[in-house]
Amino acid sequence: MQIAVRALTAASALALVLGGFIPSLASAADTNASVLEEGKKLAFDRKKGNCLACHHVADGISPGNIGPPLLSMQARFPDKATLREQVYDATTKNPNTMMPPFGKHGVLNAEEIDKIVEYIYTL
Amino acid sequence: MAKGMRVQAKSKNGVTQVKALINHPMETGNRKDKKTGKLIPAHFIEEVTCEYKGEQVMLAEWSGGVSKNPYMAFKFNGGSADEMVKVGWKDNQGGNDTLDVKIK
Amino acid sequence: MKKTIALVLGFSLLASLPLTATADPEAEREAFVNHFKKKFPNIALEDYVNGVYALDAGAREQWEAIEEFPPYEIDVEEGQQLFETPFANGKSYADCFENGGIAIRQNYPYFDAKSGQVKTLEQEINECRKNNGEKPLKWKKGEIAKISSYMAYTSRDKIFDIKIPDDPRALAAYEQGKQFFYAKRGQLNFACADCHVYSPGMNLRTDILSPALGQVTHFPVYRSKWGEMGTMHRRYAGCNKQVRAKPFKAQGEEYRNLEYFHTYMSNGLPVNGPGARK
Amino acid sequence: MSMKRRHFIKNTLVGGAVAAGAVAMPQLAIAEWNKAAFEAKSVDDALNALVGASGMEDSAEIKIKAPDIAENGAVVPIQVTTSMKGVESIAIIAEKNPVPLVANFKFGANGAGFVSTRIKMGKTSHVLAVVKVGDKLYSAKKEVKVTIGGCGG
Repeated sequence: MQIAVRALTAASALALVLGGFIPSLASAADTNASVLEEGKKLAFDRKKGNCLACHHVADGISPGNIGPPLLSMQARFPDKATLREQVYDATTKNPNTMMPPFGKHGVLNAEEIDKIVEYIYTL
Repeated sequence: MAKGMRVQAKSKNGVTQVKALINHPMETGNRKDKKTGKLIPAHFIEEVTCEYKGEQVMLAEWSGGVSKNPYMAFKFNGGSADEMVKVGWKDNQGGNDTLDVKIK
Repeated sequence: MKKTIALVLGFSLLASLPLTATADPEAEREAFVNHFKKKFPNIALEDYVNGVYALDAGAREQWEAIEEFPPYEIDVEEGQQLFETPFANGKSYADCFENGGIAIRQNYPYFDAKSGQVKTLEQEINECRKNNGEKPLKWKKGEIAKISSYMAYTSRDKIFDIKIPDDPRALAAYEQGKQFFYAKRGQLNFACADCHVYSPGMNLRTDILSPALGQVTHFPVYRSKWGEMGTMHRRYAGCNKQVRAKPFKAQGEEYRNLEYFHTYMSNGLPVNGPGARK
Repeated sequence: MSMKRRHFIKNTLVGGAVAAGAVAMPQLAIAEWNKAAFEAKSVDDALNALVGASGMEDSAEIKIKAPDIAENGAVVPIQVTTSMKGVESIAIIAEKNPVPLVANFKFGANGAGFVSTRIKMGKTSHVLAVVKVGDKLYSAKKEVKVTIGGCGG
């Protein structure tokens, strides 16, 4: 799934570059947009990612402030896989972190984590 | 059992403040029972009154939007220590109660 | 058999704690208090009895509006009536407690050498009932919380003075409570300390985290969220559920030991219960 | 705070209620609870049903004390004070509640322009205080943000 999403991202980048001139790619761009949308939904869902519990996100209402704000994500995580690992199990980097190990503890499944990572990588 | 209502009345500079706390579920009728999924029937206080010297000094009308175990306070001109006020309420299911307290 | 396993487990847990051999609860308490003093240099120590309201002005204003006529007043009054109503055998709660049960909250929980266990106030309320031929009350809310509220109310201003007697079992109970407090648990992997030692005053969404220091002083509480009174162990269970851990049994050994450690950390602060919380 | 509070409570426990009255309700000035006003879904409809008008004038003489951020939407302390004379009633309205009109307090000639209560708010919205003096309605409003709990449960 992770790979599939990456492929989609590449396709959508291409779609962006080429604009609407190539109709066959439009559906891929739509899919990507929907991945981002689903990722955002999962990230904001209090029973799922619940990112806003601790992190400020630009258009999130009443965010918490325990974790760092989610911005400049691409600069902070040049390698997207590192960001994914942070969401999957933040305790590998810091055993005392307050961030729940979303993947390791099964709060989110792999597909959900991929979607969330896609979304927060745009922040 | 203790009465499900407490009232305090205090007079200061010719103005009396009456405060009341009532044990009441204040169900709006729009809330679902978490276990059964069924709507909990409306059960809330509709009216609260206060009498001083046989005269009504306040009549409050409430919806179910007042919090559970409701609190209210108001002031009226007049009243002095050792006089009495009577606070009463009635709900949409016919429940009611009154309490007489001495102004302090 | 089951008991044996639990015991063995208990001991092995203890053995793995490096602090056991040298544990000095009083030094640990001082370090605990100093942590908060350093974190919040402008908060007076006594203000920790007010929990989160010591840290946030906006929340405090609302709390003061509620304290204007606190919802627990009716419960304290009911608690007093329940406390004073004699049992079928003519005896009453007052006969079961030191000083007739008045102004004694600050001594709970305590280590009972006879049973070798930590005992809480709620536990002794129910023991009192049993010894007098009455049915025990449910642990987390209702009458027990009201009686406990009244007993806390008569103890206001008394200073918490939890003792850890020179008995390895008492120290073990304290250590187990401490370990519970610092252990990450649940699907969300939170320790009590994560929120209430390392992050008090921070926002979890719009919830402001309360400091662990002083938390026990205002129990039992009337929580607006509950719309009624609840005991310390009800709150522990709620906290455990929120981090998606299976809560332990109210008045089971885990929570009693936790309460022992948790209360010991607040030694020196006055009883301020019952409290009103959001 | 805790000192004052303790003192306050001890007083009330000693003083408290001196006598329980008869169960009969005091004579009410009006016969029926205003069903239409309390079932209205909009502020205008509620006011029309309540006082027969909905045109309001902002007044600096009305003060609402309410939190900027409610700790718990189920219990939001609201206090309304006005220095106006001849206040007949003070209504408290939570604009975005399913039933916006929460409470209406009516006074006799000796009303002193002060009410305080605790209300439920489903979501962030303005709280309005509407004061009736003679035939006119005066109002003030304050936004109250309703909190979102951190633990997803």
